[in-house]
Amino acid sequence: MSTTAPALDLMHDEPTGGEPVLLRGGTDLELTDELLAPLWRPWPWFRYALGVTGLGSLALFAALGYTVTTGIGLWGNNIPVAWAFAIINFVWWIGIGHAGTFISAVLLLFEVRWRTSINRFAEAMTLFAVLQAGLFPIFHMGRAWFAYWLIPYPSEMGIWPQFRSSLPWDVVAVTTYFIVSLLFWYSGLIPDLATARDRAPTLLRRRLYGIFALGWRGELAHWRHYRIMYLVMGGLATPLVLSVHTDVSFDFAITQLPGWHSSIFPPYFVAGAIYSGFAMVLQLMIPARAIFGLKDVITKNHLDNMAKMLLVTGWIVTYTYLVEPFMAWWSNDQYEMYDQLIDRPTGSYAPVFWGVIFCNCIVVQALWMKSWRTSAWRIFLVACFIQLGMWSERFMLIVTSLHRDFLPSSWRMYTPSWIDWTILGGTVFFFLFLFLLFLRFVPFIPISELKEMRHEARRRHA
Amino acid sequence: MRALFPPWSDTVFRMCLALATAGLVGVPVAMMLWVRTPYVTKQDTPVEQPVAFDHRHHVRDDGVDCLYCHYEATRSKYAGVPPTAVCMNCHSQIWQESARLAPVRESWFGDRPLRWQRVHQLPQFVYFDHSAHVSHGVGCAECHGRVDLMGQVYAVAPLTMQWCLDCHTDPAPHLRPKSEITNMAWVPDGPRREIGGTILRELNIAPPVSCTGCHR
Amino acid sequence: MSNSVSRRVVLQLVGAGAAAVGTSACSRGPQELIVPYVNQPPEVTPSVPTWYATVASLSGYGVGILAESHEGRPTKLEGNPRHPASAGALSALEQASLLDVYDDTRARAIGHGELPTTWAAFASAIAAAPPSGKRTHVLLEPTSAPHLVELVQRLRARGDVVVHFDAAVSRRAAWVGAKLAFGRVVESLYDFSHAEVVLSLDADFLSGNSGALSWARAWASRRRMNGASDTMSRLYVAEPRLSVTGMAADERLRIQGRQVEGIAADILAELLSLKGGDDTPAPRRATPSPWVRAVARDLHGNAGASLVLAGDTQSPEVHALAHAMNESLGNVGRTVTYGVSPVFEAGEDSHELEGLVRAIDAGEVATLVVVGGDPVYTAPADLELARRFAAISTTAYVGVRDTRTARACAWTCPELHWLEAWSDALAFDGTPAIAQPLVRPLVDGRSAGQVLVAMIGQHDASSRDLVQAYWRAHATGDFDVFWRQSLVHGVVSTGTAPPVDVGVDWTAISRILAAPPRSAAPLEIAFFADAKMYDGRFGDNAWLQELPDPVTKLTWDNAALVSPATATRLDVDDEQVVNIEVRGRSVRAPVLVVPGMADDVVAIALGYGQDVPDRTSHGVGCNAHALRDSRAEWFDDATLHVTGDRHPLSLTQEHGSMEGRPIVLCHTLAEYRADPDFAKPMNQRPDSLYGLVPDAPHQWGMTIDLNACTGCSACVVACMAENNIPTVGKGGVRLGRAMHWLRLDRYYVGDPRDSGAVVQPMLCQHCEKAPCEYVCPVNATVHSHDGLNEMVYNRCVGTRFCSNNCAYKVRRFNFFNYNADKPESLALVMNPDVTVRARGVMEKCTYCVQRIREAEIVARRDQRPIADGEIVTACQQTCPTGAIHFGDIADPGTHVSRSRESGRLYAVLNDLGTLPRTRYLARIVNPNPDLHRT
Amino acid sequence: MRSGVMAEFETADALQGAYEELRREGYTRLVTWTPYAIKSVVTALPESMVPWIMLASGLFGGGAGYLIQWWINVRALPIDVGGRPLHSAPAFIPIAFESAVLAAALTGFVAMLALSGLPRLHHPVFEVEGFERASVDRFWLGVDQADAHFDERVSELLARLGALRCARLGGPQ
Repeated sequence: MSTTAPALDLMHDEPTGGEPVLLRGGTDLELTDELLAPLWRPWPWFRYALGVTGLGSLALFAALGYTVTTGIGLWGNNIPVAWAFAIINFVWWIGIGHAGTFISAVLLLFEVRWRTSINRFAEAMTLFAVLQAGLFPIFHMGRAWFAYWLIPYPSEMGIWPQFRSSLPWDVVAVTTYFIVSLLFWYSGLIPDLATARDRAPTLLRRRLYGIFALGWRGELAHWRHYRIMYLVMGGLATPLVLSVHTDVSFDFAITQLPGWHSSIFPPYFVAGAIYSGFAMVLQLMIPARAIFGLKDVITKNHLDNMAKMLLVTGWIVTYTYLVEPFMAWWSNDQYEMYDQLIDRPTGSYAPVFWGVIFCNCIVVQALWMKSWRTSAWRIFLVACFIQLGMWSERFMLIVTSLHRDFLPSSWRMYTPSWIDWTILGGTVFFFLFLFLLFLRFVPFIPISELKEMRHEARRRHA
Repeated sequence: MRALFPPWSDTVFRMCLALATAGLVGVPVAMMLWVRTPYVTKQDTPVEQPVAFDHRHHVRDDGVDCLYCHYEATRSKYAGVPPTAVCMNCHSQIWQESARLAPVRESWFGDRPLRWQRVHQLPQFVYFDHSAHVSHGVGCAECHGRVDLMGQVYAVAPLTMQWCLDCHTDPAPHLRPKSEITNMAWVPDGPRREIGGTILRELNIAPPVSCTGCHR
Repeated sequence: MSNSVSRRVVLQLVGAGAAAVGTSACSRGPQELIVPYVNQPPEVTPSVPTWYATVASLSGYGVGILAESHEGRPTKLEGNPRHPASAGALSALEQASLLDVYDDTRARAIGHGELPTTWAAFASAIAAAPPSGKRTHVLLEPTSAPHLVELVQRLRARGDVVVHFDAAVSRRAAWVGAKLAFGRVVESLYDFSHAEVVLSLDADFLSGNSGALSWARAWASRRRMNGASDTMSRLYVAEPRLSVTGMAADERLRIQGRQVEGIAADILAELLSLKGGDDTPAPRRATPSPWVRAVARDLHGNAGASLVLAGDTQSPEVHALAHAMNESLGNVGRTVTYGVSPVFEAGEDSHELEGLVRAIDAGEVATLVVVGGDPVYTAPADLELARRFAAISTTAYVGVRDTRTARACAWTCPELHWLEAWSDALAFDGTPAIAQPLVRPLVDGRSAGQVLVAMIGQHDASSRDLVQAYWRAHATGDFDVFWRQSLVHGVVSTGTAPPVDVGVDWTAISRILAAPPRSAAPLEIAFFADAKMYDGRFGDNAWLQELPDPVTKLTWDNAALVSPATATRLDVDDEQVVNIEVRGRSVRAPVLVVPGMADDVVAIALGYGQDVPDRTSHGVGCNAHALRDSRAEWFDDATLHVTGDRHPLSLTQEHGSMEGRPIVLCHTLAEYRADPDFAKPMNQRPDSLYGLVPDAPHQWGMTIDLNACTGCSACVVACMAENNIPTVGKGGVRLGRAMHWLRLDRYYVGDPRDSGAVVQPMLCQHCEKAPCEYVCPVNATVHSHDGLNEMVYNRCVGTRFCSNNCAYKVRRFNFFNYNADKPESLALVMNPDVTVRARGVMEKCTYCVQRIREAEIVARRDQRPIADGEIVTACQQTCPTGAIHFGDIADPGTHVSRSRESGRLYAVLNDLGTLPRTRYLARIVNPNPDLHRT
Repeated sequence: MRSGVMAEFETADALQGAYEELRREGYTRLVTWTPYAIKSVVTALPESMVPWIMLASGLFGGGAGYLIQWWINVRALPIDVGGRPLHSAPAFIPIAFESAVLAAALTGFVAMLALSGLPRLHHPVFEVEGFERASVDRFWLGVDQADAHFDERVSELLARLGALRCARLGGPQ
């Protein structure tokens, strides 16, 4: 008796009512082969896409090499604006890198079912985004070749790092975040790699996937340790996600600079991170969904829920935008007040400020409308605005606070150099480059989990 | 049905994993050890000099005091490699014909400075001051070792910052009476820490441990 | 020998750069050499600097100098306390002239046309007797050097030689003014320490040359307020542009340059009428302005304890009026005395270029020998020297720099820099001093004396012979004793000359008073000697090019300075290029709006726009000399035409307002007396959770008296020289990457339409709770036990986090390797006691820690405590007004500790709780209440 | 399980039925191979050790992280930084926390593999005909030879329970 399951099963089963999370009927075998197909099927456009993004990545490394050999002077940085693009990009990318683990971990704990089809996407996105972010703290240093001095090791100089600074915190936080995300991602992959091993058309591929599957057999004992490990790791990753961007926010919050010296930064940054993270997931998912015809695996239900997440985080961010100037006024600190109430809205960088308000607070409101929440391309548009807005927000935070601080005598404007732009663009290409490879060679929809979900749903339904 | 991997593949695979892990830990450790090797710190390797000057002969046999040649050690940062004139003080009288001294005579009569190879080499951002040490009970042998027993001079100390700090944070065991500063063969008459301790109090020695003590 | 030593030091310096990058990683340092002397000079101990006294002179006025020499290379110049013109201080110019010795693009070899030649050939060429009817003309800079003066007289004795003196920036007007008033040329000697009221008629006496350093010191002694009960002098300034003296004024009148004469006449008339008596001339105006009346009343009220000065750029009449005022106030003998001018033939025709021009036009000039200066570039444009030079058969130029004049002459001979040759000079008060060389000549050149004596047929005399010959003839007692003493002290001990007794010729004065007041021009151009380039002679000096102008903070440029009102009237804005037209000659210059400028005045600095290729000065700024006319050297009518172009200006400070923040505390004397502790709130130690405090016996601290600081910027150059601070060029400054550890913040205050300015030296505050330290991830900036905020370059990885968190933004970052590919000669100027910083590291003021540690070592070596004043920071050492105190704040007896008890003491941004070790004494101004009644 | 009898089932429910039946029969050493975890079967088993291992190593990691910072700032290099206390506890917390998470996660992953006997590229079951579907859509149940009740009749029993096919793993002892 073959098990063809009408989509209806899941629709009724959907706790939130709303759209179903899986429209795919058919047997497990069909589902499996459907989802594995992109790995075996040739992509005529792959090599071109890879070529373009590859060249972009080369530009990135060229620009970085030039900087290391010649000096930070190649950038637009100056005194007082000693941090600029590098740190803006760092915060932006690390922020983007937050959605993945948030989706996999937090939603896992809450047993949110629309997580399943998209979590691997999001996790991969996280890994590659964190990789981009990781470049900046190293290459923005005047002497990048001594970056290892931030690591505590017994040096012949008898001198150690200084742990009151938030930078060593970042080193540990970002490294931890990357490793844990990698483990989490890879653990999730193992059963599917085993599946790929057993379905791969050629012996070579079977062997390759076999190696990465570590000899997984889906034995009872495997599942017993595996499931709980995956769950606990999700439990660990949840506070980790919050802690990482909290640490990043400390890079500003622990200083005394007007506009930085603020206790609201940790929640503010985390919300912003998830905001831009979700936006990025959508930006990647929606095209992929179209290209690989996954409309019934990544359904309107997913879009709807993701859009709601955008709305929520968008409002948290908006709230902090309101609180910041209020606190400045409430503190009655003239430096804070100048920065928040005068310089940002009316100063030389006012366009950035208003751009941020528009992109992050106004545009997202469109998602109140169901028609927008369920239209892939409309959400995509909103996501693009949010991405731009979140980058500009970091620009606003870093540059406007620095260029007008305590002594007017050192006030100065900042303008990025073409190297700055190359590096920013380069990271985007490098990110896409890695993501392409991921799509090409890794099962990017969790097959085993989907099958399990379907099974569980059926028996609960029956 | 034939399996993908032969039985031995397990062992190989696990071996590889083990090696990778070992490398991850091993390489940094190896590097940390490397920078402490005498090769990097340039210890214990005699340096070829333009003139085959033999400290054994001058110090031990002839009993020439360190300060006779390195007379600036008491008032300057540099102990000072002596000007050719100092060599000529004696060698205009004795061994005037010696072939080994030809370069010295060339320097003297040709007014061309001798170009000695530096043996104790500190980074340029380190401001070491001989006078400060020599006048505070730190003997020559403390850092330079038994130069009186060296044919060609070589460094005995690693001159790493940690090595400096060891003494600056706890000078007592390294101090000696002012009279014994240049005495290469000095043997303490009692436990060094006590002898040093008294000198420490007498000269109220407080070596700088702030960074700018050496880095300016 | 000295070369081999230099080479060693160079090795070290160059090494430093490399080392800071390479070492302490896993690399193995390169093998270094030790190159000892063959025969060590007795006075030299490697690493221990030796100090020599010498003297530099600018336009003939000598300033005594102590030069620090490391193994035969001068690395820093400081003032000679024994010398009256210096009193231990030194201006930015003299200090920076050190760099010119090592300038690798300076004139190097003797040449004829394009071809190299020999000294002998050159000498015989200039010594050759001119054909009958013609003469050999020599053009010198004004000089007071006794041995040169004697040579000039011997040269004239040849009969066929005419000697002229020329300086673009000279005191001719003052000399002629004295002649006008007294019938003879005298030098005014001021005593500010007894002046209650000072009136400056466009006289920048706090930063000009001749006596400025000693005057500033004396003036400051009447401004230093130890308590509210102290009195302080009052300074009135009437000037067209905002000068350093103007920034220090209590009452300032913004007025066109040529209107100053009218004001002076009004004040004198008012004074005379106040004084009464029969010789009172009729008042010039029915109702003189309230300012005039107030000033006159104030001067009159302080007769005998007041002082009136006229500026060098003002007309002889103004000088005469000033003399008359001093006399009628009875100041002569009290606050002002007169002496013989040290400058040879001061105020005589030999100082007028017209003589030479006439001779050239008459074809009487067979040979022209120009020694020093750059007349072709600096002479008034209407004289067209370049064209006239071409008409002379033999022209020769002797100068340190490769100048436009050099290019216009057939023969060129490098002149020795004053640090390379023996010479002598008189101070503004006539005190002689002997200049001894500090370094073996780096070029094949000759001193001015050697050139002159060669013209009398003596080729082989060394500069030493010439100077010694003169003093042998004039010294009293045992010559060797005299010689040694003069060199050791840096001054020749001759009895001070008695003051010259002169009286004002009142008929001449009343003739001036009778003259009708001149009406204001629609737009007046005011030329002024640049605070950095002077007349252009420092154009190739990177230190000075990058030194911010004391007032405008402009670097690597000059600009057309206009007041905000005038800018609105002419509809021009910063960086907009305008075409300035004067008497049909025009120059394009960028506009810079400067609050505090007089309206309807466009001021422009001399000394820029030099067009000799391959020089640092090439293409920097625009040439204002090209607008000057011999009939109106300092002020003239001008018209402005706006062009569409813009020219980027590199300012080290772009924002001039304090935004109402408590940064420079400034109160009037009345307010201060009413509330002597007004600064206390900004001096309270805020509560802190952090208990850790530095614990060493000595605790270093600094106090800066904003009442004494004039903003002259000497300290900035001192800091650069002492701490090996690199220059970053015009582009670097514009990007905000200037490296100065010590900067002078200038804020415009008061009514924006009629604003003055306050100055605040801003350097590392050495906070006890330093914000920069706790954000450094690698312990590269930490706190020392004696309370210093330490910056460890070799540990720095360059995250720049410290700069972000520094509230005072005093940290500087090496964005590029600014010390790379410098010519070896420039490495010689480096101070071997300070690390040369590499690319990618942060740096900042260290309180000259190298001097502190050195003093500690020496003191411990001799088993003695460190005396108060034994450790002097570079900025403190050179400050003419002694505005900076430095020392041990843990010892209540020290100067700095006592200064910290003042009621004016405050910490900038005290509320942040950073507990800075650098404190400021609030500025007190003493305005005239009569002018502020409403 | 290295030797015994294996049976292939088409659906998860079939497998679960057979599994429960065999347990009722008293079989203890049963093994299943499934493409995804079958919740009810897995949760029926005694709890895994992994969480406790992770807790322990997490605590250790956090403690070590804090101690290293304390030792460096208070013992190894006691230096005045911005006048802050040498033992700036609040500043040491972020790193302590991160290192706790890192240690827990790493050991968790390793423990999971170790307890599951992975990585193990080769295993006899891979040689069973049709086993490659065990990771796709087929469900295998195995009875270990070492089981007390084990005898040759197991195969029939399995067939009765709806097995598509049975296979012998390892030779008969």
